[in-house]
Amino acid sequence: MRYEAPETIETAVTLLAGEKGLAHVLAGGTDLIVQMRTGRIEPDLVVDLKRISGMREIAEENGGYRIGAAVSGAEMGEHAGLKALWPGVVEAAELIGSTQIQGRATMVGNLCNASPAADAVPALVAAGATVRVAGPEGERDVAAHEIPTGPGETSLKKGELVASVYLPARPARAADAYLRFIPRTEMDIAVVGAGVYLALDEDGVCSDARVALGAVAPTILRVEEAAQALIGSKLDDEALDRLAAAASAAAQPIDDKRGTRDFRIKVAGVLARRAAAKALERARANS
Amino acid sequence: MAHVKLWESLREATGGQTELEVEARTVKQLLDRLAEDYPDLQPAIDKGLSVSIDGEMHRKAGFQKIPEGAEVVIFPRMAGG
Amino acid sequence: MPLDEKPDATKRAFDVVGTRPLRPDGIDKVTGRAMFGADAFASGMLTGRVLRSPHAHARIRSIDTSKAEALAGVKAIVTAADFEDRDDDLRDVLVNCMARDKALYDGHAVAAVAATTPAVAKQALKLIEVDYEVLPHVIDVEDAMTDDAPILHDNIARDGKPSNIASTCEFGHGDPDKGFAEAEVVVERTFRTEATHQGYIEPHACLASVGPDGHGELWCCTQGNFMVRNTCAQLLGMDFSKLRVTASEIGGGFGGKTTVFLEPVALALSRKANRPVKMTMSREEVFRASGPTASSAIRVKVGLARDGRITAAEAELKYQGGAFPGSPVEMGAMAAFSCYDLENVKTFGYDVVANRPKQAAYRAPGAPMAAFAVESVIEELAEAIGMDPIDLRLKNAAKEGTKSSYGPTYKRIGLVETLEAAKAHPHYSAPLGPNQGRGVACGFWFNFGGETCVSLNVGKDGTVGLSLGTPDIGGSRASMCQIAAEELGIDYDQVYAIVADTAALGFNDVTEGSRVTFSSGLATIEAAREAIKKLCQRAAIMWDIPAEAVIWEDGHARPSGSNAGDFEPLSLKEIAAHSAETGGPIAGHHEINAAGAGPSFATHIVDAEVDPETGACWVTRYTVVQDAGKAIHPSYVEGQFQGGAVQGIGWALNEEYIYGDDGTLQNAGFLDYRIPVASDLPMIDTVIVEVPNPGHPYGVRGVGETSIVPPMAAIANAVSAAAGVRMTSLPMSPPRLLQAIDNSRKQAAE
Amino acid sequence: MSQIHVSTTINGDAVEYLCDAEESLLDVLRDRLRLTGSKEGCGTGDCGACSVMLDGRLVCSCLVLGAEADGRTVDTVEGMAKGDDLHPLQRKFLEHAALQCGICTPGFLVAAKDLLERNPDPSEEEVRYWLAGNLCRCTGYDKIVRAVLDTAAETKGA
Repeated sequence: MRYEAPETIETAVTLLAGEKGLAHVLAGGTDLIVQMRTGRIEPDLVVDLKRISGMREIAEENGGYRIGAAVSGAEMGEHAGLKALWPGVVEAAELIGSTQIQGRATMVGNLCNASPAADAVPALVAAGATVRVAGPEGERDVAAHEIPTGPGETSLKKGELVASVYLPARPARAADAYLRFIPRTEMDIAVVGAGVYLALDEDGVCSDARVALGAVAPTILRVEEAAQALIGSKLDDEALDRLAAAASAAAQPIDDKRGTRDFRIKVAGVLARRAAAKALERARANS
Repeated sequence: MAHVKLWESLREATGGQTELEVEARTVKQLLDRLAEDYPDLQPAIDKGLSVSIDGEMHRKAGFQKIPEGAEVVIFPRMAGG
Repeated sequence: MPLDEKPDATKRAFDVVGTRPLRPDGIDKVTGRAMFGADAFASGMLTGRVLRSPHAHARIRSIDTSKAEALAGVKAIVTAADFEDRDDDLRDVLVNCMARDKALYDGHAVAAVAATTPAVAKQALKLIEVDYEVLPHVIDVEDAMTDDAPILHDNIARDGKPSNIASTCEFGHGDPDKGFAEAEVVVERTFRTEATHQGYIEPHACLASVGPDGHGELWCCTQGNFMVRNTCAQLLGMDFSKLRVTASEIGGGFGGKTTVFLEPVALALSRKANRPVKMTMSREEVFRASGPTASSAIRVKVGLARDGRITAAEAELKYQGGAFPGSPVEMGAMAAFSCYDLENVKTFGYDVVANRPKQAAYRAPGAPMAAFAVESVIEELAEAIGMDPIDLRLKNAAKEGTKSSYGPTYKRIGLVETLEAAKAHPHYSAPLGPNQGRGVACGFWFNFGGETCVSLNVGKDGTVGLSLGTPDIGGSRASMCQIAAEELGIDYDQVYAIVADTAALGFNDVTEGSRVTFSSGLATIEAAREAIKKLCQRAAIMWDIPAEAVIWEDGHARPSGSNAGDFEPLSLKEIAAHSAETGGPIAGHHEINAAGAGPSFATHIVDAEVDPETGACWVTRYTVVQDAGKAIHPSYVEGQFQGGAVQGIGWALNEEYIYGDDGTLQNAGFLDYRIPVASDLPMIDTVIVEVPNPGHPYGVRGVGETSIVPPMAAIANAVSAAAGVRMTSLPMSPPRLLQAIDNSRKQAAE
Repeated sequence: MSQIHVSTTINGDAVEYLCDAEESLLDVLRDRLRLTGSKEGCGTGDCGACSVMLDGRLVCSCLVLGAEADGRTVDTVEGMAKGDDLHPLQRKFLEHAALQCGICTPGFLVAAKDLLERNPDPSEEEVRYWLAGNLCRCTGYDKIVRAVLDTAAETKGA
């Protein structure tokens, strides 16, 4: 295996595009190195992004934030502006692993690892995040949810890498939240995750909403019916019940070592509801 | 004379008896005598046993003295964590 | 005090025993200097790696190592063919270390390689070709007991037919049928527990070196270096005296390091390569191929008179202990009702084999599952007759003179004292919040003695070195230093203890069964007393008076009798300084097969909170009350209480071996084998009860194992109270708990 | 396959080494530099026994490539005591009997030191969550948490 730590995106792309064998991008490494050590993957080339300028930066852009691919969860948690704007995304990123993992793990890595249980992704999807993909053909911006296409599969083409995530400006009276269920308090992979974004009009009626669920399908689910259950409502119990029912109905989980199908279906509704309540509280505080 | 209690699994080997009076001054004498009287006990004895003499636990207790009138309880070899 | 007189532990005042000094190995352990199993290096060292079966059950038709042997850097490969087969009681150990004709579980070792680098070793494993014939497998204990179950061993038979039931056992006394006829309330339930792992943080590791002269050196993390020596020497056909085994610092064991896995393989590789070989298990290997504990199915039936007296109790226990006979069902069956004074009691156990790694001891092996079942039923009976659960236990508690359910009549024991202390504890009467419940449970462990040997060497500067043969797994060197200082009458910091290698000391049984503070403590006391005799003799020589005229008091030799007052007392240091002139070095030594270990009983109180919408469950308050007999170093006694309780919390709530349909382990890592993390837990409150063990001069009982016996039952009782539904299967993981809550609500609605 | 040359700073000392591309920083520390205070309990970032500081950030050294340390600073448990002077946490761990077997201790110490440097007065809950990535199987965490809280209290009082 070769290890390269280029200083420009162009070099990184050239290296990735030129590798005949298996090439992987190294950002935080908390998934990649585990997979290497357990023998699940045997890359011929690893390209470390952390020495490329901008990769470790959080920059304000048009009222939102652009987050470099190598920014760790801990760095996001320490960024007051980002935390105030998209607390749900930050809390999702901060849920990934321990303090030690937080020092390394990145949101882009979480996205590109394409685990159905990724914590950051439902939050990114709920927040309406886009990512900037760099590749041999140049750069393109795509919606975050278009990156993972199945467990461990992404839409990235050979030579492409995700250089940054963009979290847009947030309207007034809007907020996001992310909750996940794990058996312990820390250190587990989500058994179910729920990200909710909602916006209120001046009368406190929900004018916009996005709901995304993790670990209940091969990819992160965007549940339009759940969002519709909120829109037009004042997020009363009845609306939240409809949201929970829609979330549970949309879930298509499997039985595995982390949870049963029935459990995930039920808890998807419970978490969607609780996340919506949390987002609502924040949205009201943002008015 | 020792009052001997065998664990219940050995019942079949002794024809239903699990409480016996045995004349023995050491554990080895006791086990030898039991094996003599009940040859079917031999495999269990060979496997290794733990012995309690008046409530004191012994492992590998072959030549341990048995006081007169002692309560001797025999059970399988034990292991701990 | 005359040397031969054993002091009455209840009256003795201690100077050092019972205090909390810093441990002798402490500085090394907080600075990173301490040498654990994987921390040793040797000149020319090779890396050893094991090839493991990917199948739960498969016949090994052939193993072709030729391609691997041809790889540059590969120095030796061993398979079962490199170990002579045997027919004694070590055969299972041998076959577990290296599969012979069949792979019996996912992860079973089938070959091993020693190579110049880890990368070469890894590559070599891929080049070894094993031709497997995959066989049907069985994982669950009750499935394995059925008539049409796949059979693991042709030589295990029951009623003339091949069987996976390796043996049965029965304990008890009285007539349960008669007792149940007298009962006014009877509860009968079946409980299930999943296999769990000790979860020590240090993976197995060793460094073996066998020279062309046949002499071997082995460094390894083990609970018993003498056991490792005897076992490996026999498996490799070496003389005991030609294999020196040094116990490294050990990073946790809990029973899991009381046998061998890598050690014989490393020695065989080293012998073949004629170079040192270091082997370490990955965490995945630890889960797949070391020794987790049994899974179980246990039916318990207890009958009660209205006044709370237990009239009869019986239990049927089925334990699978992995691919070889030897599950801890016998100890489970013996321990099940050990807390109670019963007229009619019977337990029946089945030792079952299944396609899983061969179980190893795990802290009070066999007892926690049995206590989970029995103490759950006791709690339910208390509810049924409206009696306080501690009062019910007090009414039936075993005490001195009780004929135990496993046979012996108890000497002085402290169960009642722990129950009374629990009842009086503020925790027991504290208010509970919404969705919270409280549970209590009792537990017991036999505690062992066993073969033990200690040397105590007095240095010329007056400091004392203590050589112990029982690897220190939780601070025992500190306790032994305290005991030696206590006996000698010197300061704690004048004593330093080490764990000696097998060439330096006589045989010692493994550190297990909560035996070390008791047995090594006994031997240390006696070794110190022997040294004191010699110190007195040397003082007599220095004073030129008869040795009988010297007594030892407060760390000094003093003239007594007619010579009293004639000479200034001599300190240990002063006598030691002149040892060369009075007859040479001064040492004390003692070897025993210790008996007289006293059982330790405990009562635990737990509060749990349940989220009824998700099945999430937290322990919110925990109190351990346990009889230590005498706490030598109270901090490490508390540590044992707390550690056992938290392992029990893991076992109760989230830890389990999860197998796929193909019989392979699905969660061989700390990510999905979910041991408790710091944020899962409250502080673990402890109460040390001291009811002296009459079999020890200080009253010491073992404490390490009892602490894991009550937790699962206590937690199940708390969770059941909080959730409003009786939980009978472990772990009570959120999916299981949520399903139980939903089912009970559905039933209530119907 | 040629090895990678790395120049780095470990516990304040300039260090150079050669490593393979696949090798973790933990492998390098232990097997090449013989700094065996950092332990491998899992190799997958789940136990924290290999915790070190990398450019002032707490990480699992098993999930860092040795090659990544080039030009960076690494701090391990071996660098915590200053000569004979134990770090207050090391002292408190001993006083509170916060270790039994001691295999997890280096990782806990490195992690707890980072916590107290960022948050000198943490609550019990903050200590527990910060240390959730450090597994201990012996102590039930009670005495570890107390040792950390007591270190904070003592430092504050000093």
